[in-house]
Amino acid sequence: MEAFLKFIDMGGYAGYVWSSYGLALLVFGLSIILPLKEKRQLEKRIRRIIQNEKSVSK
Amino acid sequence: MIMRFIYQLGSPPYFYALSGRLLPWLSGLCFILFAAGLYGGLVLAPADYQQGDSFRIIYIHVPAAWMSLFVYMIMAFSGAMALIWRIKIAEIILINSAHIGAVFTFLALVTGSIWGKPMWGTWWVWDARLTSELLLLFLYLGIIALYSAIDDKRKAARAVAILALVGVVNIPIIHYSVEWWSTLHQGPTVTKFDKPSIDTRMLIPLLLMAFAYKFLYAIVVLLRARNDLLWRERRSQWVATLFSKEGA
Amino acid sequence: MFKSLPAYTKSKRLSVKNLAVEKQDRWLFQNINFDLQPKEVLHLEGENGSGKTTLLRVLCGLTIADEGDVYWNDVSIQKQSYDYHLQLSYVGHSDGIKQDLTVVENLRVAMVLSRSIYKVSDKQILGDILKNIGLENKEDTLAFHLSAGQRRRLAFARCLLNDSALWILDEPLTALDIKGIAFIEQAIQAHIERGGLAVITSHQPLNIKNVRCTRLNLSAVA
Amino acid sequence: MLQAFLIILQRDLILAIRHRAELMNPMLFFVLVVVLFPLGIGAEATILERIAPGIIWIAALLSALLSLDRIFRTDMEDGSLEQMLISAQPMSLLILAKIIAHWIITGLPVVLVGPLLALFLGLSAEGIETLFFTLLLGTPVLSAIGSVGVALTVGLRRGGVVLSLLVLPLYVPVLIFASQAVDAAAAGFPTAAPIAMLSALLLLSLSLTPWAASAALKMSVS
Repeated sequence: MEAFLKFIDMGGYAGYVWSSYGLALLVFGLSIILPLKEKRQLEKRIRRIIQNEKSVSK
Repeated sequence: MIMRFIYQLGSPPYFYALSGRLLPWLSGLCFILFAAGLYGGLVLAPADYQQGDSFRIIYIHVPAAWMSLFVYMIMAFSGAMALIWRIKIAEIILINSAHIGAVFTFLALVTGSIWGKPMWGTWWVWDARLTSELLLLFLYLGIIALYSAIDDKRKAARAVAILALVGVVNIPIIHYSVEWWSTLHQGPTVTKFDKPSIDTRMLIPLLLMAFAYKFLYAIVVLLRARNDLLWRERRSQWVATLFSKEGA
Repeated sequence: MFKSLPAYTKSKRLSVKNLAVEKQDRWLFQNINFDLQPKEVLHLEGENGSGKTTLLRVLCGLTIADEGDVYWNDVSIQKQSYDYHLQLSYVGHSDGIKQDLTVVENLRVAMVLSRSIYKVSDKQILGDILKNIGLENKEDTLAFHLSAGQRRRLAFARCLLNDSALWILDEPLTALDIKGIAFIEQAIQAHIERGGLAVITSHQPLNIKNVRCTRLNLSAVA
Repeated sequence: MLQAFLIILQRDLILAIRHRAELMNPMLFFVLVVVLFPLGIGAEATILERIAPGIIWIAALLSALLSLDRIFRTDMEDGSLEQMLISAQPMSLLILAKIIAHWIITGLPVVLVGPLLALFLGLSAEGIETLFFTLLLGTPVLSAIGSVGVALTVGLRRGGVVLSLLVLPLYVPVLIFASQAVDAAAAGFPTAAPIAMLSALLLLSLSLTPWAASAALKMSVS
């Protein structure tokens, strides 16, 4: 437990170190999640387009 | 042989299929590298004898700074390919690298500034590295702004390719001029990384993180490129068959 | 003036294979094929927005087609842009006339740009050309003070500066009076008789005699 | 080829002279920006002398940026640019002529007025002499790099902000080398190194930017 607290404390630099790592996690997470979300929406829209074209050609 | 591979890669359905198969592997490797790099950097590496534990920001900051340049080089290279051979995939890689490149640059800037606070006592010093990084961020933002300002996306891609090539000629000049300017004004600044010999226990996690960043970049670009490709080619046959195969 | 000129020495074929242009994610036109020989006119038709101007710009090499290519004597125009542009005169939608230059200054710029066969300093030739396009005594008038029809004729004068075998004309007859129309029709007629090629869009029918005129309707292709 | 270069140069200069009122604007802007600094910072002679090179160079950057649009904008609107692109002359040469014309119109006045303003800001004689040389070497670079930016944004409806975002970071080396040279001269240090760098930038930009701008224009016009 003590070792863990010492680890979290980062020799007194906790704020600096963890805010850097936190920021990295945030921007990397967003960089991955946003395209994935976009993909789901794109798939929906493309399905609709394909369906529309099918109904037109019929 | 290589040319044939590039041309094959240039075909959208092939690229889409290949990237789809690659992504899980890349993600796995990226995850392992990050886990190893973080464990090594945060736990195994000893504290720096001057900077204490604050030096651990290095594992976020330095790979991000490396990537900010690396991504720009890739953009310039694919820009050249897009202009010379008109390969669609090169265009797509070029454009979809811009955002993640800007993210790396931004991260390098902010963490540099956070690191600067305990080291220099202020959040911002007009240090040569930080200033160059700031200008690089503006180059990225310029590319993103230009791309979103042009409605016709194929035209926009060509514009961005030209701009990336102009930028890549300028980066060394900008870098050199800023370096020169800062030595003139501040004398030798506190250089953070020019230690005579960095402890291997510190170095190995840094290299691991650098590779992890590269994989992360590849993953993000592929994800974005696949979306872009799907939308651009939404009326094509292969997209239609792709969606009918899924049967949904 | 038209009668006395010799036949073109460098007339060649203009051919187009499988041309397609995409605009805003849909095909503006697809599968355009034609083969234009010397002494032929291609008359492009189609509704507004059917892509006539775009096709002309592709033929000039200003816009690059998404599929297919344009060939000048079986060589892609991308690969010989210098030789091709030497053989090309284009009068576009916007006429490329500088409002704040005089008539003669405009002509001189055009002559140098097209590597005219005439000398820029040759006053006699300039006078002849101006007389032909009905702008005699207007040498030193700013283009700004010309009427729309006069400016159109000045733009058309670019075709007469050089021995260009291929004329690409976008609505050459708009804003012209009867005399102006007759003049341009005569000029095209003489051009064709000398062995030239022309691609023209026009809403009005062109009155050109004894010329093989192919029609291509873009609305029908779309 | 030389003829083409000269006629475009001449053409752009004539056009500028026929718009005398506009001709003065970038220079007035330059003077105005320089005047704003003492008003904003205070008229303390030591501070002003210290920052004079920076002020004058930043004002020069901004006034160049303000006037960049005119390199290609009007030519784009009236179709002259199309005619240049399909002309039988190398486009990069024509662009070089336009860059130099732009410099004569907007850069040269700044080169001449800048040292005068430096005098009012209390810069020493050595500093003023060097300032003149840096302006002479540096302002053409601004026109050259700017031409690429304009070529990329000329087709856009609201290209102004994008243009400044593209161009200003690329101006940084000029700003640094030029103002440092003046600083060094004012402090009695040698200036050979930054002046040499500025000359290198001048040569590099004049030889490379016409190609880039030509490629960009082909994209913008298509």
